[in-house]
Amino acid sequence: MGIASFCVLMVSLLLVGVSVLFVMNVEILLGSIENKNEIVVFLNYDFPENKVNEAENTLKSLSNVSEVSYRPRDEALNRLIDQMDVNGSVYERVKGDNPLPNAFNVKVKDTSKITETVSQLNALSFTDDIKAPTEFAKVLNKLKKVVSIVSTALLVALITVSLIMISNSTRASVYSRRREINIMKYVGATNAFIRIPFFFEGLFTGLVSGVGASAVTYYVYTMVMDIITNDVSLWKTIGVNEPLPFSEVKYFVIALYLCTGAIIGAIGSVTSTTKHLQV
Amino acid sequence: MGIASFCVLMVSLLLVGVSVLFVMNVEILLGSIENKNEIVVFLNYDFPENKVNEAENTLKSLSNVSEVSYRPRDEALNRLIDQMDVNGSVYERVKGDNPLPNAFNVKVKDTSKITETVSQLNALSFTDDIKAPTEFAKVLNKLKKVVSIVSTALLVALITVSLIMISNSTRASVYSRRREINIMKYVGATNAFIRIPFFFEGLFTGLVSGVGASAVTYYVYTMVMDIITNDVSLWKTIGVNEPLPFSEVKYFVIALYLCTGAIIGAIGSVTSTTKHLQV
Amino acid sequence: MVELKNVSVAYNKGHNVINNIDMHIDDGDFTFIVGASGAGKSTLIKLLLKEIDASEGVVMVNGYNLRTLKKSRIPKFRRTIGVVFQDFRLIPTMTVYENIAFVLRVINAPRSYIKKRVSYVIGLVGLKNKIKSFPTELSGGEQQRVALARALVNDPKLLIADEPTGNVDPELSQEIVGLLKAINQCGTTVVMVTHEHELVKHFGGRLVNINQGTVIYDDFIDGEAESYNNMDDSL
Amino acid sequence: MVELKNVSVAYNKGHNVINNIDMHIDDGDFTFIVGASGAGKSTLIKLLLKEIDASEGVVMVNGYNLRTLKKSRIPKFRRTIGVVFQDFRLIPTMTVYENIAFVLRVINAPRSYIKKRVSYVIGLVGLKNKIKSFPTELSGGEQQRVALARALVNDPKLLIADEPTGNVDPELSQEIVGLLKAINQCGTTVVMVTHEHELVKHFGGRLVNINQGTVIYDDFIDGEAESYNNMDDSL
Ligand SMILES: Nc1ncnc2c1ncn2[C@@H]1O[C@H](COP(=O)(O)OP(=O)(O)OP(=O)(O)O)[C@@H](O)[C@H]1O
Ligand SMILES: Nc1ncnc2c1ncn2[C@@H]1O[C@H](COP(=O)(O)OP(=O)(O)OP(=O)(O)O)[C@@H](O)[C@H]1O
Ligand SMILES: [Mg+2]
Ligand SMILES: [Mg+2]
Repeated sequence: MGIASFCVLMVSLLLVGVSVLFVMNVEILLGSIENKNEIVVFLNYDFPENKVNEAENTLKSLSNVSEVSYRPRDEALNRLIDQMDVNGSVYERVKGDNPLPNAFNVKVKDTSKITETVSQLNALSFTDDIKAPTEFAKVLNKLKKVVSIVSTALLVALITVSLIMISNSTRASVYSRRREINIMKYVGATNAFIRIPFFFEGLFTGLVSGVGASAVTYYVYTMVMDIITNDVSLWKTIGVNEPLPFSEVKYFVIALYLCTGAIIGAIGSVTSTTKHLQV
Repeated sequence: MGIASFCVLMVSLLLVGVSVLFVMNVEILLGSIENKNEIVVFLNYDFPENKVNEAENTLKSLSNVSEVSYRPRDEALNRLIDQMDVNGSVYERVKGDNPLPNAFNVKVKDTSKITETVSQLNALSFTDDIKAPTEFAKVLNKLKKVVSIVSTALLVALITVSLIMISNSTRASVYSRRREINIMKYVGATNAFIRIPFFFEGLFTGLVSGVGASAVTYYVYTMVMDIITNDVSLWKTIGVNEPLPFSEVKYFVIALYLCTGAIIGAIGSVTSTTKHLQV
Repeated sequence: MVELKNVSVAYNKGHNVINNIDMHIDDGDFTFIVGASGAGKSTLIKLLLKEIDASEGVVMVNGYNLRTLKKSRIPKFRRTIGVVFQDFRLIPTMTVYENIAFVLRVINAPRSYIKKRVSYVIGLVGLKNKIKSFPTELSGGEQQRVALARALVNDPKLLIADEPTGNVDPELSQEIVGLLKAINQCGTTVVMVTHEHELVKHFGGRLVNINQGTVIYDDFIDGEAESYNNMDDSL
Repeated sequence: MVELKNVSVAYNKGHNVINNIDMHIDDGDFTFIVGASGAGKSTLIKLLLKEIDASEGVVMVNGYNLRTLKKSRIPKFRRTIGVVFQDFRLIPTMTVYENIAFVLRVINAPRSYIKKRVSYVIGLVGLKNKIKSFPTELSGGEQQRVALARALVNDPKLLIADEPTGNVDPELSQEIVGLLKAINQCGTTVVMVTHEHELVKHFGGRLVNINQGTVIYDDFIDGEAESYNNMDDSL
């Protein structure tokens, strides 16, 4: 199949692999963003402390609720001040007269159903007010949809393009051997007999491309991850999980490359002989 | 050069073009995030209203300050309540006793120098307290650096890979014509004479690939943009500028594709004849 | 056995290169085919190998009806024939040895047999010292002899040679036809296209003269014994 | 004019295919080269065309010293020579017309002249009706004649033909050599490699016999007038 097919195959594998890794990381990112997606249920000012457990169970029994945690008013104020990110005299004054009520932080299972959950929560007797990230949830869902559409489209497009390029590049290499193939047919070789070397050649090229792609992916991915994660505080600040390290995906990536490479290589080179076997 | 070279060239162009467009959009995104990067300078409670203009001019005279706007305490409170995103009774109570001082919103030219600017601001007589997104600025600068490194690396890698693939695929097609080239040499053709058709073929393949890549980019880009921007509120909510519409980049993209395609095509196919001209 | 019945071939519609030919070659015959350049001799051979199909008529070779022969059976059919092509058709990426051995490999002959047999036929055509050369490293006559060796190697029932002496000197030509005659004596049917009338005169055999796609002479002539006058009639 | 001085050629080190040959061909000569298969005739021709370089010795062709000839001057040099290659070397992607016209295109001949001239030489070799065919659509003899027409078309000073009659019948062979003789009469130097001793006998000229890379006979013989005995000595 030659160096051309090898290059094309490797680049194709890399494109597919890199897209898959990219999408995997984006999903992790979205997942960790989704995880921050909390509803705050403010309790009536007169709700007695000793009924908190009861209320918590009520909340947990709702179908779309995954986690519930109690947040006393003092803690809430501290958090607010923290968020405001200054320690000046301005907020000292607020602190003295805490206007915040006790609250529950509620996480939902499915952000796309957040509006239903909010109305359920509103209907509860102890709810005074609710702060729900409905707008944020909408955006997130939109984003997830976009990512899934774009990544599917990307993968389909890349695989299609790879197949076309490989079948073309193999066809070119087989074309230059068509005289040879014809001669073989004239001396009585069967199609299968002629194809065997092409099959193994394709398989081999595919495997070698897979190894090459694995190596390139390893170096590039590790390098990019190094740049991105060398300051862990960055991820803490953005507040999302760190991206996947290569060690966690290596078997998956290598298997993906080798299998895809071998299959595409073998099929590509065998099918491209077909046209020239008609003598 | 044949269909194989055409495909390879087009895919290469697409990879380069898509990366360029992607980076351009990421930079717009980062730009609009950067633009939200405001320092809030809280004024002393006893700072007289009639000296506001004077203070504003002092702020504007600082080297790294690009924009200054005055924000009276009532407006600040409204904004805070807005951000908290509930209209319940909880904040009504806060409103009654506004704890916030008057303030200036200050935008900086270069976020990487934000700490210097903050200490300058702190030194001013009218400053009571400062809320500066120093952590955010660090993250943003980190991100910008990552984007520029990754995108440069990506472009260099893609262009290298393209050149290798094209020279390989052309070499394969020229190789299958080496007998023909040899014969031409034996009947007295000069290298230049033999190369002319390859040159034009390469040029033509390059231009056609460029047109193909432009068309594909147009459809794909428009489609992706449609999906992403069909709900404008999404961008408002995230609070960043909308991505570039295709109409704004079309001349750039088409010119990029045609020039790159033509140059790579012509050079690729001419240089790949060299080896076979040695008879 | 070769049997042509009312066979015509047209590469381009309307112009028959082979024109309604009837021909019968018995097993064990030795047949010379002569004719002007472009008469249709090579076309006839392409027909016998099912490289092309007849536009009309029936072609039977070694018991196979080539019109009804299934694609999947073509390789098996071709293995019953050995051909020296006019343009040699050697595989440029294989050495002399491999070019010849290939014919035995396709029938899964045992390795040791291949080695012995290939060495033997290479010896027959006098190329023992070129066994590892590639076709491009051979002279015209040497390539032609490799093609001959390849045609002989699997002991075919029918041996077809399209100008097997076109690139060799007269002595070697005589040797080659002598070789074909000997093979013929052992039972192989031989069809040989040639322009060298001297060879036909010398060896004798059945002579078919083709002109513009039709047979204009077809008879047995004796080697050297035949008078010049008779011969000149036939050529 | 061709001048070889102590020329040797070795494809593989240690084995000379051309062995210390001295040869001088004057402008206007007609030279037959004969010799066994693998003797080195085609190698000699490759040498004259600078397709290969001599391992030793000096090769002068049409006033060019091939050892010192600059790469960039090779095309100009080759245009002074017309060659009929033993394996034809037609360009498979070009029609007969284009194959021949190409030689004139490389020298930027005017379009109208090309048309006239190509038609003329195609007529000379009797292929007027194959002008639009591709090489693969031609018989062996037809391809050979296209190669001949291509060698003639730009009226070279030196015409080299490697077995130009190997694939054509005796009458056509005579015609072709007749044509070469006529061209030679008009001043072109002709070197022709052949295995057909009949042709040499018939036409006469200078005869060089090569054996294992050395010249073993080199003399002028008269056409038909020369006695058979003399001839047999030379071959
Ligand atoms: N593929 C083809 N397409 C069109 N015409 C063809 C094709 N092959 C051969 N011909 C024509 O058919 C005629 C017969 O060709 P063929 O090769 O059978 O001649 P031949 O008798 O073998 O001649 P030669 O002695 O020169 O080899 C020729 O005129 C040739 O041009
Ligand atoms: N490229 C090459 N590499 C190695 N050996 C070669 C090469 N070309 C030719 N030879 C050998 O050199 C010798 C002379 O070859 P050449 O082609 O000159 O013979 P020739 O006289 O033209 O024979 P013929 O009449 O068969 O064409 C042959 O034995 C051949 O095998
Ligand atoms: Mg023929
Ligand atoms: Mg030769």
